[in-house]
Amino acid sequence: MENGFEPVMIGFTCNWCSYRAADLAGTSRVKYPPNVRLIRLMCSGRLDPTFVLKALSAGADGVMITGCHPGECHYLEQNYKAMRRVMLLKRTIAQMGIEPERVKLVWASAAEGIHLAHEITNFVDEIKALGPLDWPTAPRRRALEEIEQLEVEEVPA
Amino acid sequence: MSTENGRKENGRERIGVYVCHCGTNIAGVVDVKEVARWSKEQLGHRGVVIARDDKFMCSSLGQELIEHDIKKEGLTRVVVAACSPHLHEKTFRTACSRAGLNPYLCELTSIREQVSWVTSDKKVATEKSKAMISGAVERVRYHEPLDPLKVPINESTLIVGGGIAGIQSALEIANAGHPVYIVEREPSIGGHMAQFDKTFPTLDCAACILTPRMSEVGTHPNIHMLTWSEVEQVDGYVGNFTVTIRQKARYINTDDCTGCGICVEKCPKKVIDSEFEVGIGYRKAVYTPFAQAVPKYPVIDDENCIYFEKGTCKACEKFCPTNAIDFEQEDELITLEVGNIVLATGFDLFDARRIPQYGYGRLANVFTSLEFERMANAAGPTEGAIVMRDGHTVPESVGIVHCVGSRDRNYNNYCSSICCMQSLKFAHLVSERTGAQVYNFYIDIRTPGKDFDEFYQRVLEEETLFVRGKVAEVTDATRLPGEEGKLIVQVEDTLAGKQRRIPVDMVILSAGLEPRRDADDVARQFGISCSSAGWFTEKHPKLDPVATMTEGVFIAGCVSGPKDIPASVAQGSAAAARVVSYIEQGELSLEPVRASIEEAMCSGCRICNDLCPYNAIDFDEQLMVSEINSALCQGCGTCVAACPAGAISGTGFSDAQVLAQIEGLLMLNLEEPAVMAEPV
Amino acid sequence: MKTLFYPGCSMQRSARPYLDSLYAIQEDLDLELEEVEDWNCCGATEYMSISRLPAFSLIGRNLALAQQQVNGDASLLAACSACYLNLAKTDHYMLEDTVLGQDINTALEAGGLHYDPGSIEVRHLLDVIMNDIGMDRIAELVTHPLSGLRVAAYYGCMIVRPDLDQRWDDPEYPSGLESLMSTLGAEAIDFPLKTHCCGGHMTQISPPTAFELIRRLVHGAAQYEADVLVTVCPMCQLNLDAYQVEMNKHFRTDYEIPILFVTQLMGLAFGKDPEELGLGREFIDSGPALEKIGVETSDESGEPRKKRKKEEGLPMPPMVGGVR
Amino acid sequence: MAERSDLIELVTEDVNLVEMVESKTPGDARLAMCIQCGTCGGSCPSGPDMDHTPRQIFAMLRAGFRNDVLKSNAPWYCVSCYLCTVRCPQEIRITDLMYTLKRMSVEAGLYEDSTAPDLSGTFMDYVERYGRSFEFGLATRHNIRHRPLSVPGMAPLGLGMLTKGRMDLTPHHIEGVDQLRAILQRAKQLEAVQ
Repeated sequence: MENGFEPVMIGFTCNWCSYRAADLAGTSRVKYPPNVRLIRLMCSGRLDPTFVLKALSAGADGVMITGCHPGECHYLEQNYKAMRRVMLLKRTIAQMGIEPERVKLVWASAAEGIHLAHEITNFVDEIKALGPLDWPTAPRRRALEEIEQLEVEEVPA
Repeated sequence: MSTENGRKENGRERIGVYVCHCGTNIAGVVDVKEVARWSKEQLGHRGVVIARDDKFMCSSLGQELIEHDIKKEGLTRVVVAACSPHLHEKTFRTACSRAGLNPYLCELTSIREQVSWVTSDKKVATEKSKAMISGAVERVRYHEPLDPLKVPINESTLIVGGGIAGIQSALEIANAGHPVYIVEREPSIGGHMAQFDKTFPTLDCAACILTPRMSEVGTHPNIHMLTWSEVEQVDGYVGNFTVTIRQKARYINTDDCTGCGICVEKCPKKVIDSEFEVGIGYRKAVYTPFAQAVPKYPVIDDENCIYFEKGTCKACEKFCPTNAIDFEQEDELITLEVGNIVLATGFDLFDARRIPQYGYGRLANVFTSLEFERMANAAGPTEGAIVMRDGHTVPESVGIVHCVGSRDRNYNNYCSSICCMQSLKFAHLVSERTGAQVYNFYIDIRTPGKDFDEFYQRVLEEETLFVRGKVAEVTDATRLPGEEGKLIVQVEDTLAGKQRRIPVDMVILSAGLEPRRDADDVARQFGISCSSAGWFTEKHPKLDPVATMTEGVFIAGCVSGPKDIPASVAQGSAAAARVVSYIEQGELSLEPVRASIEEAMCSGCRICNDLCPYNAIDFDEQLMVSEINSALCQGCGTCVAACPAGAISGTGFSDAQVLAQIEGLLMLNLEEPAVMAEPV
Repeated sequence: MKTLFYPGCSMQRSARPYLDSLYAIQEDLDLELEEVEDWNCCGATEYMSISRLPAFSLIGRNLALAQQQVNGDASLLAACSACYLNLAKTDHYMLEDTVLGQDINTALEAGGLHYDPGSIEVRHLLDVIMNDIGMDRIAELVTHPLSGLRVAAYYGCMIVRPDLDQRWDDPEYPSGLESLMSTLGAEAIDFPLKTHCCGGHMTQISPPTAFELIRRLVHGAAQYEADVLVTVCPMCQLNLDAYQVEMNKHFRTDYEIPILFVTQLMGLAFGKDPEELGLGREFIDSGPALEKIGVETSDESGEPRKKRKKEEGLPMPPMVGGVR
Repeated sequence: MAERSDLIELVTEDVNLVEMVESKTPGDARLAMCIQCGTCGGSCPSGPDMDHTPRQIFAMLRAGFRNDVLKSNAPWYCVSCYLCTVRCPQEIRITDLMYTLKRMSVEAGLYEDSTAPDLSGTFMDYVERYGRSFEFGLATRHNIRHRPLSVPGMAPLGLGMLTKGRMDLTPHHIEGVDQLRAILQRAKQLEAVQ
């Protein structure tokens, strides 16, 4: 999609692995698109499906869920529960008429900063390809329309 | 601004936002002044009363700035936009509490690691920073004052494994005046070190330095030994573990036994000792593994004892001067209450039979490193004589093979780290005691420790021949004259670039170290994690090598990977220090990130009960509701997410906080809608 | 059971006794061998040395023909180790390296053929005997045990290595052939050179090199006091048998180790007529060795040689459950 | 200018050699993973007769010494026993790599002793002509070309093969020779493109 569409996305990270991977990506100065805004949870197991639905309904075009690799969960095995939930969730949103690809599960250990950055980059491209999410009554979309009107008046330097 | 999802609005907050330049780390990419200005202006209606930027928020000046505002401006919440919480969360929380604000009312958002360092476009970076602050502001509104959890620490410590690492830990803790239980699977403590002859690089005799420590453990008033015992079950949490231990039947009444050894002497049944003598020596059916065993009491091996086989003999019973033999004895289950646990269960030796081309088990004169240690040991089956499998012939030439089962993707990828020095030690012992020509076959010589390379030099001076090449095969199939009756080591001499066949009388395989066969079960039992290879995982490989992700469970020695004796001892002491510091604190304060169940809302469906990996959730049969043991709870939040009634809330990560942060990040909270980031 | 069979060029000729003896016992083994129609050479180790894709396509044709013939999935039996490896390797690499797989099929299309990787399971005769037919069945068939015959069980290379499909207990030190030999009543030697090289194509490229490799094996067999060396590969038999004579000339030695095919010894144990098993067509006469088991008169006299005496002294480590 | 070309002559290193060899080998050959331990050279049955051990060949490949590698007899002395492959601690597909090097040296025509390439070539000819290998033809043609003196010496062997009914004087044709040739033709075209 080359219409300059810049999606806004929410990423849920695990405090022990993927959040630290994000830190590592930073310290190693790996560049990746700014579209994903991260939220820290203690564990991917904390992911309440309503968080994802909330994000999508509130204007996010995609949601990324990240956690420790299977078998490496800081809390022993909770990431498996996250895995199951995400699978169900994908089915649910599909039934709601939303592309399941808008929700993505990614494993990233604390050492995989580059990997995480890479995954984020890919996901942003995938969502760009999918285009904006037309969630019924997406408030952000309404907001954007208003802005466009605003922008007509003031000419940017 | 929506307040759905039954979220509890915390009245009108006074929020301070602090944007850090971090020198140019942030300010070089993010327009920090604009971000601060914007926060005040756009988020004012959300409670932001102050928004400042500062060169270094973490500096004492920066912290004082926050403290000042809390006092003067009566801030009720603080948001710091700087680096990762994993670096400075504590710093700013402490600053808050100094100013009298509950530390948990402070939120740190990482615009360095997540914005300035990973984004090149300044405009976009600035926009993303705004969004993240907006998210933090919304989140912090739903923060609640928290107090760290206090748990009392039981003074006793359990140490699993009586090798040198465990012994060191036990003595350190006991000498600090605290009770220690040490559980050992074998009849005696001592571990692998007790099997060794000399120790590299100093060549002091293992027994001479180990046995004093062993007897110290045996006689220490604060140490209670449980040998011939294994941990059966572990319950509880840091400070308050309940451990069940199975003490296997010794068939010897230890109160009466004097360890005189007459029973051993009189026992008619001789069996191959596949444990302590690793199969190259014999022992009786009633035995102590070795002379200096601690405790001194023997054990009756009921698989080989004639009485247990045929119901006759009882020679030991007849001759025991104190009637200490008790064939009726049974396993005993012992329950201990301890505050901390140190796992020092050590390693297993790589099974050299897995490499058939090296001939171990097929070719008589191929020995493993442990077999050689026993042979070289003055108390071993050959009284220290280095001889071939026939029991008397002294070898004229010996080949020592490095990296057996290590640095090999067919077996173990890792380097076992002790084999080089061990092999050099073998080379020295062989030439010293037999004058035989010694060959060392190596891929790389790794001698990084103190005085290690000096020892290598010494062995070179002793005219041991070094062949750089991983041995291809050891065979008795002759090819050339002079090979008859020899073992032929076939190898590429990679420095000469030629294939060589070197006939020797004896081959010693420096087998690598592997995790204990049952490492996975043990890890599960104690609620800690293993690497893919099976070594226990440290809390932090560099900065916290003896702690695990499970509070109160520490690791020492080879459980976390191959180590030599000094390193294992150092870890034993380190683990002890960690334990003692916990004990000294009397109680431990834990992050109050915990789940709790609102009784009124709990339907008693028990869905959460099985979800908890720490069994922190119990079901109250009377009230028909589930309840969470906050000390057991580690705060992962899985139950919170799963509760269909929404009865479980997770402090620090409540639904309200996360949902608010989502709205904030998506800029739904602005009076006039935000301009979305548009990268150029 | 009907079994698709790829004999390969050598079995047609230089290893004819292998083919004959296999056919002689196929009924006893409940095998109904059905040749792949109009199969072509597998390229041995030579074709691959000149060009890659053509070499794989050459083999691909056989796989395609096989798939066509059974129209579907099936296992394909090869008794020549080189053929076995080439067929198995091609199938395996077509699966692993999809680009290669596509290229091969593009080439096959030129001949109106196509092969779906993974649809044909390539098996070596010995593998089938060990794992499908099984020792119990073999034991039932033995009427003339090879008592007292000391056999060096020799696998050669290509049957056990690289063992892409993990069919053997160990790529260096397998044990199947030994248990087969003892089931036949023979005394199987734990032959340390059991999977070492017979010389391969070196007989043509550099005879001295080949002679040395042959000498090692023959000398080894002699060192271990073997009466015969049993093989499962035409190339091994040819090199060790026919070139044993040349090797003796080269080194001025006088080794006389007869080299027989596994199927020939099975045939003898099943009481087949030596003629029918192609015996007597080897260069090193197996007569003297076979007299020991009284091949003609099926009386089972002939006392086994005594084993080499074990060392006394320190006990040996137990092997049970050792090797994984 | 002349000097310049002379200088170019001197530069023999080929920096992309490792990648190139790997790309010509099926699957993941892992050549770059070699730790120079010598397991291959130690295991190789014909190793003693190789001018460079496999390990040295890999070191030379890394160094980019293309010509030296393609002049070596090592690939041709490889007997495809796969001992090195199963023993290699880095799981490098050494035997497959040796095949690749043979093909490269045939292309480059740098290997002086043509015995081995010719054997393969002759073998290939017969296969392409008849669809089956032709041992008699192969043996005689090969020996007459490369070891004329040894032919009389080898005669008994050949004779033995014949009398024992283990060799044919005439080749065996398959029916689908044309089909086979078409396939091989297409394959060669494809490979030429790559």
